[in-house]
Amino acid sequence: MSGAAEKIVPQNPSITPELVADHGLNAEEYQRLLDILGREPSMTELGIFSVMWSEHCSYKSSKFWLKKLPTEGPHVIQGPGENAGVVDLGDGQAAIFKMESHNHPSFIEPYQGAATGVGGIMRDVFTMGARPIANMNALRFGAPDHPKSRHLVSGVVAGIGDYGNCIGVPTVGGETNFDAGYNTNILVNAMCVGLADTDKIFYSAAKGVGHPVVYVGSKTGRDGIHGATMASAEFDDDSADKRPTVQVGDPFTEKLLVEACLELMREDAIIAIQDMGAAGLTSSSVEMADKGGVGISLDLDSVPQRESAMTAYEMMLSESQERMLIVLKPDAKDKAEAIFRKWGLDFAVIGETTGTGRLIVRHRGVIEVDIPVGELADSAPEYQRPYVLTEPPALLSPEEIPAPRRLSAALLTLIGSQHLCSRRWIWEQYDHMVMADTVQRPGGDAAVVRIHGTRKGLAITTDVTPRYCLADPEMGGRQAVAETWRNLTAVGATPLAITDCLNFGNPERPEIMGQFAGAIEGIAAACRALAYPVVSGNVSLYNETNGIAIPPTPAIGGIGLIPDIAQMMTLAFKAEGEVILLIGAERGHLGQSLYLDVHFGRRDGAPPPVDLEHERATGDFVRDCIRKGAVTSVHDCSDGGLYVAIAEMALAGNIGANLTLPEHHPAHAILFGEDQGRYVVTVTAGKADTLCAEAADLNLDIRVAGHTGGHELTLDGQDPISLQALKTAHDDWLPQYMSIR
Amino acid sequence: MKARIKVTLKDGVLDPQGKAIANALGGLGFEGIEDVRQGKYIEVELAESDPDKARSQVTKMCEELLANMVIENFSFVLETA
Amino acid sequence: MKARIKVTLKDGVLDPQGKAIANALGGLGFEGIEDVRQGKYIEVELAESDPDKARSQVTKMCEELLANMVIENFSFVLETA
Amino acid sequence: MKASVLVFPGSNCDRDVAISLEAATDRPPAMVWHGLTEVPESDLIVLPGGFSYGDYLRSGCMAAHSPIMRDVVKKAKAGTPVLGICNGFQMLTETGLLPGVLMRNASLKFICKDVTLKVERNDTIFTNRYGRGKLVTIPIAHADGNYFADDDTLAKLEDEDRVAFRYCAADGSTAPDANPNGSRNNIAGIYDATGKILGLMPHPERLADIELGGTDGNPLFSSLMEALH
Ligand SMILES: Nc1ncnc2c1ncn2[C@@H]1O[C@H](COP(=O)(O)OP(=O)(O)O)[C@@H](O)[C@H]1O
Ligand SMILES: [Mg+2]
Repeated sequence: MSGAAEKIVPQNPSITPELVADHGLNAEEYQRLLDILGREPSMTELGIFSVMWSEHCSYKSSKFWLKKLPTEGPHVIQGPGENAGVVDLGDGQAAIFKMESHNHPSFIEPYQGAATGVGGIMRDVFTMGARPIANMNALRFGAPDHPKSRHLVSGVVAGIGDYGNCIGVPTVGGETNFDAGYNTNILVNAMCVGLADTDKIFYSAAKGVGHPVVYVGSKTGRDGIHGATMASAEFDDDSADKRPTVQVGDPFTEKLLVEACLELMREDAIIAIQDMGAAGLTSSSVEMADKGGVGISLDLDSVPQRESAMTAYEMMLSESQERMLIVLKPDAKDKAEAIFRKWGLDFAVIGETTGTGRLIVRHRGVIEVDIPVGELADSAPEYQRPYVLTEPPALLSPEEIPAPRRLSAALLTLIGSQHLCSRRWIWEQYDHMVMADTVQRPGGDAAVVRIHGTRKGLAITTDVTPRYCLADPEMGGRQAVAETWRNLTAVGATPLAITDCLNFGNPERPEIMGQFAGAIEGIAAACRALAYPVVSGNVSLYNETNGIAIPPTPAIGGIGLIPDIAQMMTLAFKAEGEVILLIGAERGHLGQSLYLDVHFGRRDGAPPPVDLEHERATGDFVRDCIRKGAVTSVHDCSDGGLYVAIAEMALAGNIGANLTLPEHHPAHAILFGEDQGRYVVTVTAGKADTLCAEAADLNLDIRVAGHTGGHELTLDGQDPISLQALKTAHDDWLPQYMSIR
Repeated sequence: MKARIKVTLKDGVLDPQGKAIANALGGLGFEGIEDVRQGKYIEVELAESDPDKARSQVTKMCEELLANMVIENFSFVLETA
Repeated sequence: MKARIKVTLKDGVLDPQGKAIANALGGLGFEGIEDVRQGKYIEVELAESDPDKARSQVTKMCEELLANMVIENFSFVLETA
Repeated sequence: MKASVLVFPGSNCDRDVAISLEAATDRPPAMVWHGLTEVPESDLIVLPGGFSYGDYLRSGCMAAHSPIMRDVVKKAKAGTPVLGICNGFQMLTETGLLPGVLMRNASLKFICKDVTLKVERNDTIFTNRYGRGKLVTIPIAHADGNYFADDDTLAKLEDEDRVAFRYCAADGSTAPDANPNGSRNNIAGIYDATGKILGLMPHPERLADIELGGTDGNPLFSSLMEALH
């Protein structure tokens, strides 16, 4: 047994208060460290505590709140706490998925930052035994006229594309916002969905003593040292100095790693497996040991190294990409080694599990680290930070908001704005068809990938509306969950579960903590009402520069199941002469709408309320209609309201429409109001009455919103706007913006 | 005036391309390949004929566009036609 | 021994990257950019210490792998550490 | 028909093309690992899309120099038909089995989308099930698909009727804006002098299933079945 007594620490610089502060530990946290060790730490130990107790790894500000999220449901196989969440898809198969942020690295080096973000989230998924089958990305950039925006868009999109394209996993969708609130803190959130057999899911608990700990993948270099602490610190004007910590991704090696790991997983060889993500070797080894209730000893001389003279500190903190740590069954070593060699990857036994309960790290014959695993992992500080909830603004009534001179011109401006223009320029750079199972490509409400070899479809979407969240975090949190649920429903899927990526400012400020708390309450309420649990997620705090925080951005990634893809629905109008119906309550809510923002530069009023009972009732009804084959196209109403939704359906189907306006509200409120829980559907002429009657039986609001046909959009025959004009406005904004140097 | 510019990765930055080339050379039977690093080589033909002005122009080009200063270094020579 | 290798496009071969750089430089306000060509710069660290042998080894590497002789030329210098 | 699909470590369309082949031929192709030195006797060798060895340096170049490719070249020269799709096309030019080279797209961006192609010939083993001059929709997904050959080579290809597919507009015209990547003469695919080797950038295997939105890729596989069974 190695104890603290036999410890020798070479060239240990004296641990000064400055050094401790540089490692992001406050005085109280450092005292806790001293109490655990019963002595001063070595430099490597200080580094290890620093990353393990960073916000990024320890969730110290958010843990308390995250416990409020509902995480259980009949089909949940694994909720939060593992590398990714696992949901049962029936027939012995499971979806494994998660979303993660790579915000700070992407701002510093957009191409590599975004690429390694994709690499990291894919590792989280295949670590658990799943073959990645779809990637998504949720992106927030600064205002279009901010000098950095164009460069960041181009780098981030190329980085995401090149990484996923090379591996051969389709990037099937996402979302993109431009807003001044992200000028100096962009958000790059990547989501990966994988498919596994339910009896072949792998976890990270390293149970049992004396098992070999194996390192596979790329060699270790000095990349990204302090990445985890960087992701937990606010930016200031010296952030440029943090540049050398940027990691470079190697998608080809990741592809080899996916294949080799999946091949090994077909054998009976693995006790525990964990990717080396943030805080690399440190967090992977500590987490496996902690979950398995064992100790772990590592010998760094055996770690494959890319650079010479690396110190223990550097090796333990390196964030070199494309590496995994595996605890093997003892007799599986040769088999495992043969597989990794076949794929041309490094394979090294670097330690073993022990009964000591301690993390022992040796380097060049010296014990550099000797820390009790349980206390390192579980005594991370947990803060109940003070918070001040955001006071929601008052509701605006439609009458308080002016009408535009011409409704059609207002539509054209909206759909040709940075908020609503086509994202084709982005997704055409992503291989969204590889694997030959993408049955609904980007551009619709949710992407759908066929579950290979079956008739089932997995629908995937990501959503959040940050301007709603800023005005009212609680309502914004609800809305984000509800919008994913709606988008899944609109393609005919039964929503199953979500992952979240909670991007906020500095949690040490009570108003930011209040945003966080509000958003959690909203998300939790929506998940409960919709029976739609959270199975994985990620928190990214300190997204602020010089005291200016991003708008609260709890991005939600949802997945849903379509039993037979023959029942999949799309938003394109299918034929002329069909009846357009609007389902859901219409109130003409213009507070925080894009109409208000784009036309009047105003962001005021309360965001549209989300009535969760109404949400569920309308959604369930629409899904039933889809399954029965009663409707021909479906689209939810979201940003921009009804007029935009119908324009998008018309553009997708290249068929015009004549809209019918009701009398009870001003026309602009009907057309541009962003009331939640609404769907636009089309039915063949004879079927409208039946559908309306069925909805009325359920006490759902439904009305005829128009008829399809022609090559224009008109309002009760007035104010025509040609599809061509709409298409030009919608298609051109992004390519034109990106072509300017 | 012509600028011949080399853009190379900073030390310690992973070079997947170099690594792949080294492997491929090994596979082709070349022995004793110890390390390969890949960079870019760019030739820019300039109207500028004053060497000092050209030098500062090219430096600016490298910093602003040709090299990614986060992970790359550059160097160049100027040549009169 | 280190080989510093330049791989450049033959005259008359279209160079999308070079053209894009020239446009981008123009967009950034650089004037008098007459032509830009982009090639590759590769450094190979060799165990071989005999310059003649190294020279023929590197020539072979370039011909077989590093350059596509249909469109590219190469040149290199050797350097003793 | 006995087909072999080569599998490089970075191939990622090997499964997709195998499915299309199996559907057309009722027989799964042999999946041949790149580490082998010989391809089993086959009626057809397929080089699939993907990033063979990461596609560093130049796309397809490392694969072209791999040991298994030596055997492919040998068999191709002896008359075994070869189909190279996307990365496979890049390998074919890198080995010299097909002339020219695939350079970075003129936009410098990866492009994934459906394109319209004109089938220039329907008298080859790859296209006998298409109508001559027929327009078909097939997706592309590549960063390096910009076909370049010098004037003489290009003239020769045209004279010998060796252009297999051309990017075109909905009306069949080969206007420059129907050209997604800057290829000379809007070339999307070419044959060797015998017509038995085809390299093309578009992915017929991606639109060979009505659930994926189209079946215009199918006749390519059924043509092969008809010619080679
Ligand atoms: N960054 C992106 N990557 C891929 N697809 C994107 C991206 N941003 C937006 N999209 C796609 O564009 C379409 C419109 O996006 P969005 O307006 O957010 O849809 P919705 O309002 O239905 O949530 C969707 O199909 C979405 O997947
Ligand atoms: Mg939608």
